[in-house]
Amino acid sequence: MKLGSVAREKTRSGFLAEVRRRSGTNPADCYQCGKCTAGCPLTFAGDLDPARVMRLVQLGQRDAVLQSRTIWLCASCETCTTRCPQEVDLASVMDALRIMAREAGLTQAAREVAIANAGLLGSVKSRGRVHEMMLVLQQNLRTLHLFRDAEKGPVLMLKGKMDPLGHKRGARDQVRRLFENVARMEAAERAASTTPRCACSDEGGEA
Amino acid sequence: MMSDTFEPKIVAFVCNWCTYTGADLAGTSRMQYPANVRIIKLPCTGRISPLFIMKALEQGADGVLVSGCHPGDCHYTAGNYHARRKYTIFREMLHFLGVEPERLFFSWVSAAEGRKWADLVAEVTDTVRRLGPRRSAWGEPVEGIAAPRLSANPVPFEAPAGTFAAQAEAMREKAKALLAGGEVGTVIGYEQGTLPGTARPAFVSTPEEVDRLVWNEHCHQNLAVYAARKPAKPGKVALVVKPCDERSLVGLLQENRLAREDVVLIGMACHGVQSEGALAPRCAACQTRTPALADPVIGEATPPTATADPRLEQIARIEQMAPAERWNFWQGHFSRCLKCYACRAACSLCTCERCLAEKAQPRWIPAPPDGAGNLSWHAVRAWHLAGRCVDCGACSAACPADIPLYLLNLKLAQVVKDAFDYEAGRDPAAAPPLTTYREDDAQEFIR
Amino acid sequence: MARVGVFICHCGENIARTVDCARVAEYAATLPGVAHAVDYRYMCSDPGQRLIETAIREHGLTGVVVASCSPHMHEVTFRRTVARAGLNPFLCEMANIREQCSWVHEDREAATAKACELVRLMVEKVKWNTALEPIHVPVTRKALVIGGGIAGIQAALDIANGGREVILVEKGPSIGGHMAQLSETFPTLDCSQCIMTPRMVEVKNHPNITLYTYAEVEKVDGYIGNFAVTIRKKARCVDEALCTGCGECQSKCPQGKLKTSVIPNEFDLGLSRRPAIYVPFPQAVPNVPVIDKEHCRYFQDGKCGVCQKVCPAKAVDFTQTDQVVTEQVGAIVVATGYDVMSSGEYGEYGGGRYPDVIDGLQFERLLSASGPTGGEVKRPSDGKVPETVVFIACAGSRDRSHGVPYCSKICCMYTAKHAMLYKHKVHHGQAYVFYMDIRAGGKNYDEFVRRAIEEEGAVYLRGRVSRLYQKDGQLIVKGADTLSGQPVEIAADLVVLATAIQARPGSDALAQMLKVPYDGYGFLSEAHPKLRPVETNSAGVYLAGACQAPKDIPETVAQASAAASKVLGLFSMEQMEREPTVSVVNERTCIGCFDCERVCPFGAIEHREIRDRRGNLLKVVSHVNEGVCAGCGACATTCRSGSIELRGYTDEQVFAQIAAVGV
Amino acid sequence: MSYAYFPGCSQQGMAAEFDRSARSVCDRLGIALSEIPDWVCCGATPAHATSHLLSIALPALTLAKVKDADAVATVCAACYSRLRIASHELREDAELRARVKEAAGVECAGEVPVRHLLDILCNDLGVAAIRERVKRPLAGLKVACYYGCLLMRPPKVVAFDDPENPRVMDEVLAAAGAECVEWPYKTECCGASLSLARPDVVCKLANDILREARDAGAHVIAVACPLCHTNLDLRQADVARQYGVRYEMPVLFFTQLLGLALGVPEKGLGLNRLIVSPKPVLEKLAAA
Amino acid sequence: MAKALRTEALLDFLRAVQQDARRLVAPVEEDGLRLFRAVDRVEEITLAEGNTRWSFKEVLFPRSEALFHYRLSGGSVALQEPDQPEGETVVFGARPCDAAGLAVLDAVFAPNGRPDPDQAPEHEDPFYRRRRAQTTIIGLACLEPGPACFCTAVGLSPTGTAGSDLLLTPLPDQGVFLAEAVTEKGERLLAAHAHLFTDTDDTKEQATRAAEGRIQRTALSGVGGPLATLFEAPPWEELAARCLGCGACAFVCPTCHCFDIVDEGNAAGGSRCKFWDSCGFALFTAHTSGHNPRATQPARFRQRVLHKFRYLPERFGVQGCVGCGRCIATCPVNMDIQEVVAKVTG
Repeated sequence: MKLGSVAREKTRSGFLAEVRRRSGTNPADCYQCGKCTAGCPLTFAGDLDPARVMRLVQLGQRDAVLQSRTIWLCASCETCTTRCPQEVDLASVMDALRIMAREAGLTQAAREVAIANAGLLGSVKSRGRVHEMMLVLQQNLRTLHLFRDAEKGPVLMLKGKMDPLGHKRGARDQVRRLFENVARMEAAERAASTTPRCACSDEGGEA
Repeated sequence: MMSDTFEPKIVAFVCNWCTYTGADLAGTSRMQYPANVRIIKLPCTGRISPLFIMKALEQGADGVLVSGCHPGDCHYTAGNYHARRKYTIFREMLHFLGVEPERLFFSWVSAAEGRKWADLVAEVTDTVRRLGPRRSAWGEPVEGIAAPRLSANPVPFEAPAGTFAAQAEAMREKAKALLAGGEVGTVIGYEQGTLPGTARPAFVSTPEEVDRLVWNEHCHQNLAVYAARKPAKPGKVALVVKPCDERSLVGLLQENRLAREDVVLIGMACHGVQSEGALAPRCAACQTRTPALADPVIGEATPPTATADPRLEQIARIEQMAPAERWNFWQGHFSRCLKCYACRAACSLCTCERCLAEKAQPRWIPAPPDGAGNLSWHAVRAWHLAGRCVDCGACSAACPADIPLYLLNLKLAQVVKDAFDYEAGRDPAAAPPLTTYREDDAQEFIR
Repeated sequence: MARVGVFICHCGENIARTVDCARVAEYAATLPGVAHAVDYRYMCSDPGQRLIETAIREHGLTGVVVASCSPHMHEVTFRRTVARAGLNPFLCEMANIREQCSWVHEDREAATAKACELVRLMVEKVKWNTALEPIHVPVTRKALVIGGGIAGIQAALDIANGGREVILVEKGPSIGGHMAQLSETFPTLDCSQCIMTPRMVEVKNHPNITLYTYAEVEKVDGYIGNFAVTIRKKARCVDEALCTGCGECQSKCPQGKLKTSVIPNEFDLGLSRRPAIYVPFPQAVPNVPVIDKEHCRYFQDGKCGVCQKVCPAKAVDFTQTDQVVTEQVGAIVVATGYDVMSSGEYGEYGGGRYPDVIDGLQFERLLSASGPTGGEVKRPSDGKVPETVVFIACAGSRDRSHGVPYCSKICCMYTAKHAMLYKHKVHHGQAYVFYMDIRAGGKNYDEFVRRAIEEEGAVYLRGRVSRLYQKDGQLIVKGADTLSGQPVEIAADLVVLATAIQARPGSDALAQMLKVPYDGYGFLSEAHPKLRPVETNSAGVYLAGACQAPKDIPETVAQASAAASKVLGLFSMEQMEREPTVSVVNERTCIGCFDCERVCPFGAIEHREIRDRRGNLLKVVSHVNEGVCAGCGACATTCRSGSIELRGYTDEQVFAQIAAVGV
Repeated sequence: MSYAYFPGCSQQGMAAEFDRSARSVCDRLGIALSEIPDWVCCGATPAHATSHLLSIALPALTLAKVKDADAVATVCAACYSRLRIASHELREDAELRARVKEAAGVECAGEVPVRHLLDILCNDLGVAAIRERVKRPLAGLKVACYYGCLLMRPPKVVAFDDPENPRVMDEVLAAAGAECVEWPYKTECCGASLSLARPDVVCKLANDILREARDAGAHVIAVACPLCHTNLDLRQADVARQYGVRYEMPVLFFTQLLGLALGVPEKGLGLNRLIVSPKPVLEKLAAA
Repeated sequence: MAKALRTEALLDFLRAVQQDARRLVAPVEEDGLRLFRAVDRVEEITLAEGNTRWSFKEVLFPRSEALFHYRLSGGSVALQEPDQPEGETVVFGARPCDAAGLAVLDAVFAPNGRPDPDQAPEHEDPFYRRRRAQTTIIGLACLEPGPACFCTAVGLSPTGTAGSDLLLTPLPDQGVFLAEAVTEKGERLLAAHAHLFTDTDDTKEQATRAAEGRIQRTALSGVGGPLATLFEAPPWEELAARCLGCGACAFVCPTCHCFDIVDEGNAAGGSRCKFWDSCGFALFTAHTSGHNPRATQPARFRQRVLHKFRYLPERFGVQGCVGCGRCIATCPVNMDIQEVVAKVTG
């Protein structure tokens, strides 16, 4: 691990400062007690445990963090946030890291998750509400797991849980405008930064 | 510092134990902040007299900051609680006089709060810098702003027929009895004045003289002003008192100026008194119409004629003015002040043997009757009566320049009532509000 | 005409880096009344001080301003300096151009300009300074020690052995404190009670010590050298003079029949039960029982009275009432100790619902030979000997989210001790310790922890436990080992939480009574963290032990002895000098309204009668008792006629400074 | 009290029975719900994982439509969490309020409190009132109340009960006559937001929860979130495949259980839509 | 031959006067009371009968003025003369009592007869002298003296010319002001505005009689004599028992001239200020030692009476009281100097 200037990290332009700004919580407060790791239900699945993510953020290891699978596997259950003795809001840090990874185009580590997120938002954007069946189909199409959960289809149909025609829509125009505005505003807010792409305007465009 | 931006001079009064130490900590921690603040260190906020704030303004400070220990943390246990009460009133008074509230800052900064100190100084400096220099010197009007005038609406005086005469007779009877029985050596009451439609204080010491005494709607003076003075004749003094005058006695008892048994009170149930041909404004809605303390109470009171005190409306109008207008309103009135001190002489609670205004070393109040001298005098007078003034109207009545002193007094009485739920002159056993405190006294203005 | 000398210190580069000291000196020389102004590299150094002394003599200075660091740093130094040159020390003032100027400003111009102004302020002030002479007050050479734990015992014995009388007040029925509850002590593993009990007995037998147990300090009046302390001796309902300590009463108390008692034994932290009349533990001093009225049948419904009947000494007296005594003392040592955070504070650790999650002090009782299990480690729920014990350090400490960001200091050591003692008692057992850092600074401390790990086989896991829950009679502990980056799950039989050390509830009230500052956690504050660690800002009040901050036994004993030596130092004088910065009344203009008396927090205002030559009373005025006045100045602010001045902070001095700002 | 009802997307699709049973229960208990007109999706986890502004602006769009209601009522724990957090942040942060206004074109100050139905049942209505209206007590039914993660976390913003050991659902169902078992996995995460993307991960979490519920002796699990429901109900087949354990543990929305006790006809509860049928358990109970 | 000014031409006259002088001081209404103020527009002037609240003496003897300013630097003191910005001043509307009071001020501050800038005696007040030389007094006779007035009791008249440079007496029936030039200044004023004045045969005798007839208060006879022996004799204690000890009487009085001097300033500099003082204040005679030769309020009140009615006539040959009645009207407790003097001498 190559360390940059940690002092610089803490000030102006560093990775740590950016995470702090975006998450609204200060990862530098983390003293590595590991309570988050101990409580995280997904530690087993990730490549970095949450405490380690915090440590790498403190050390300004942008690439290692943004390319990690852990940030995508975080289920946002907030167990870590709830129990952190230093009152670091880890869940918000994870959100910030996902947003940053996405902006940097670093979603390879957990494509499925990124695609799922984009899929849901796409559904919302076009319909105002989520269409679950479309979501599943899209997800499988985009991840090339064409038949994942396929056996559930008939069961769900039978139980009336999957209705191809169902689902009402809500305030579509308003929502569409909202998405566009958010995209525009965030692009403007990021104008000075190096971010190449905009987060929520594309509907899972990386597939 | 060398730029064109206005660099304000800010005086900070801080306590030695918390804020001064907190400021030291900011230094030890090398926290940077603007260089505009000059610290004056005192042992405790309890020692930081509100009049220091006035003095700083008088000397040209652009802003004043007062800071001490957080409640509960006072090195002397309660200095900050006492100080908080004083600042609560004094701050309101300065606002009422038209001092821009944004220039005064109060805060608690502990010895551990170097960061808070640094941030506070930055904020204070920035705020005052944005406000710019003071718009006028202490006691000088702001140029280009008209001084608004207030007019009072006179309430016609309607004396209840026959009542005064009957009361007067009973009062004279009592006075004669007291003198004849040797119970008192002097009765202080009222007699006919030498100008038409006036009455004046009268000192009688024999039963024969008593016939001089009168009781009518012109008996507006507060005879309690003589209560704490030594009588020329031997023996006790009996005072003819209206209910409002009697409240002065309560104040005098609280402050050990006399003992209850030193004086006999001939209490007069009240119908209000006249001022300039009409009912005195303070009497319009006055609820205190029957003496509570007096030995005999003579007559039956007339209930108040108005439901609302007309002077409150005047206060409200002053409060609606912009600070600069308010300032000029008062400078307009104070500019007439001759420093004759009739207000002080007529006040039954101004009992100091040596008034602060006469203290030459150091000089608290500029002596000449000019802008600064007059403003400081009236501020100190009102401040010293805060929580003590019983609204007898004597000062305003005595003023040859017709300065509406009652507005200041009444405003501060309101502040005291609102903030500390205290009314002067009601309970001889109560602790005066500026000599006591509650740990949960409001402190919204303190950051 | 004043002749003021101004001395500008560079403080090496500390001031000179941002303040042009030479220019400040040049400027100071132009101020009216300044006779001499000079700058120098280190004013507090020997040559610097000599520079001042010489200048005072050569220039006939009447006042001195030293512009350097904070007066909190060197005011005493420079006052002594001017005194050596024959000038009254109170004619020396300091302008703080370091902490409040050079260190907080970067702009050299601005900082220099401000330094000039700060110097001007103090020059104007010092012109109004007057020579002040120290105040002498008599000293009552008797001490009060509040708290009968090891800190209080040590302080009391040291003072008593130094030949001075001591009153030791203990809230509980026996002295001994927490130390009496401990099993063995780190790092030597000597038996706590074995070393404690003899000291307790020594207290009881010492001719210079008056012991009040089951008593509380209610009121403290007065000031250093002259405190009047009101102590409430709560009714024990057992006559101390008659009781022989035979124990008959407690064995016969119907509330104490072993199985039926519902009264938790405080000494065992609820791990056992006790009768309603009881001696808290067998080695208690005094060995006199006390009746717990809340649980006593006689006091609750008037029936019973068995203890009175069985007492062979006729010592039980239900009619006893609280007694209030007043004692005159010259110094007070506060040794009120600490409390441990409840193990129920953590919802994720069961929130107090699991009987087998206990705190460290409870585990001490399980280890102690005098404990509820006779020293056998048996868990509370079913008495089973735990085969797996998880110790969780920092359970509450260093936890901002639970309001305790500080380190409790002793847990690392006692947890290692616990792991070790457990292993000694349960040879086949396994101890796991979750920790964040191991803080083992101290003689033989780190070796001790290493021994627990290396020789006693305790498994140390670096991480906090996120959660634990009960399942199948065990406690599932979900922690992490951050060193391997892995979550860890342990099925334990017993979990011991090293809960945070906290200030005693009510310590804030005690502090207010003693006028001692305290921090946001309720720990009492020392006068200076480094240089006056056992003194407080309330003169004559000293601190010993954990009431000031968490500390272990050696440190506590050291501090207690230090406090005792301070007391003995004070008592070495018959009279004591006090700072003369007190209030003084102008009797000529005082009208005796006594508003000053109402605001004085120290009761320093007295009434003085002024009489003429023939003895006629002219008036009654205020008078300041200089021995009591602490110099806060609230009276001076309250006096409307300006008839009270606070020496050293007179209105003249303040006005001079205000005016100097306006210039 | 009047409640503006936010059903949430899932309650229109996969979890329509949650919506249906909630409405039936509220109807029975005299709680008036009026659906927010033209509401839009709360954005769920994907929104806050993608854009903070979006995650606030979406709920704001819905919240701005709330008129004349004392509170917004939600049934889905995820919707509740998102709406409540959005409303909290809008209340606290004026700058954010301005940005949201620019993005969503609506003004929302987060003034109307967002409440979960359990909160309303326990704290507005009270369990005593529920107990009074119970017609068919769920006597003998052992229920593991599963709260999931979002109902109580982060506690500073959303919790209306002890975040480590919540009791509200237990109390509501106890009032309905059920026996609620103590079990340790009440608030463990089921991995809901990963349901689509990482079914493998979700399976492990579901297995843990199902196992603990079974070990605690529960006949059924009660949930308050459609995502939890999907993971625990639908994924039991995958769990069986992946871990070789067949739990056959019925997973019901708490509203369904409450509805049963209140005597709501089965049609109004949508019990038939559950993958693991509760019929055997319920029948056994009725027989006992 | 007397001159007349048509009533409606008064403002034209005043306007013209204002243009010549730097400052016109006249009675105006302010917050319900009548005061002398420098006026911008002559329309502000009030011609109402009766007296202003206090006299115009502050035009010549300001209530507060700087004698000099000083700055301190190092060991040196730099002095600076104060500005006297008033310049040529015309006072309009001075009542004959107030104008007569100038005799006392002149006697004290410019004792060399009428003030002459070139002949400065040793103990004169240069500030007063300068202002006095630059000031012209246009008196305005009283037609309706008030209840407190007693000028006739001290030998003056409501239409008296003493002290005025030019006296205007309103003759309402004729619709004119009778204009009498009393001094050269008055003559010059008339000459400068001759076009506004016409010759007239009217006299003020009738007006004088009518006005004097309105004054009810008894004449104070031989006040110089009896008072000389009454220092201890009369019951001052009783007469002045109610006196509160304020300075109102002195400050509204046209002849009171006592002042105090203090330095107002700080370490860098300041001003030496002279300002009104009153013998009614206890502090007036207080010694640094604490001793006060006039220890009681009656002693102070006696000083006020004797100073006006005995010391001034004795030492300066001027009448100390002009009978304007202001002290009686403004006193909060109606201390009545006329009543007292009448009582002790009568």
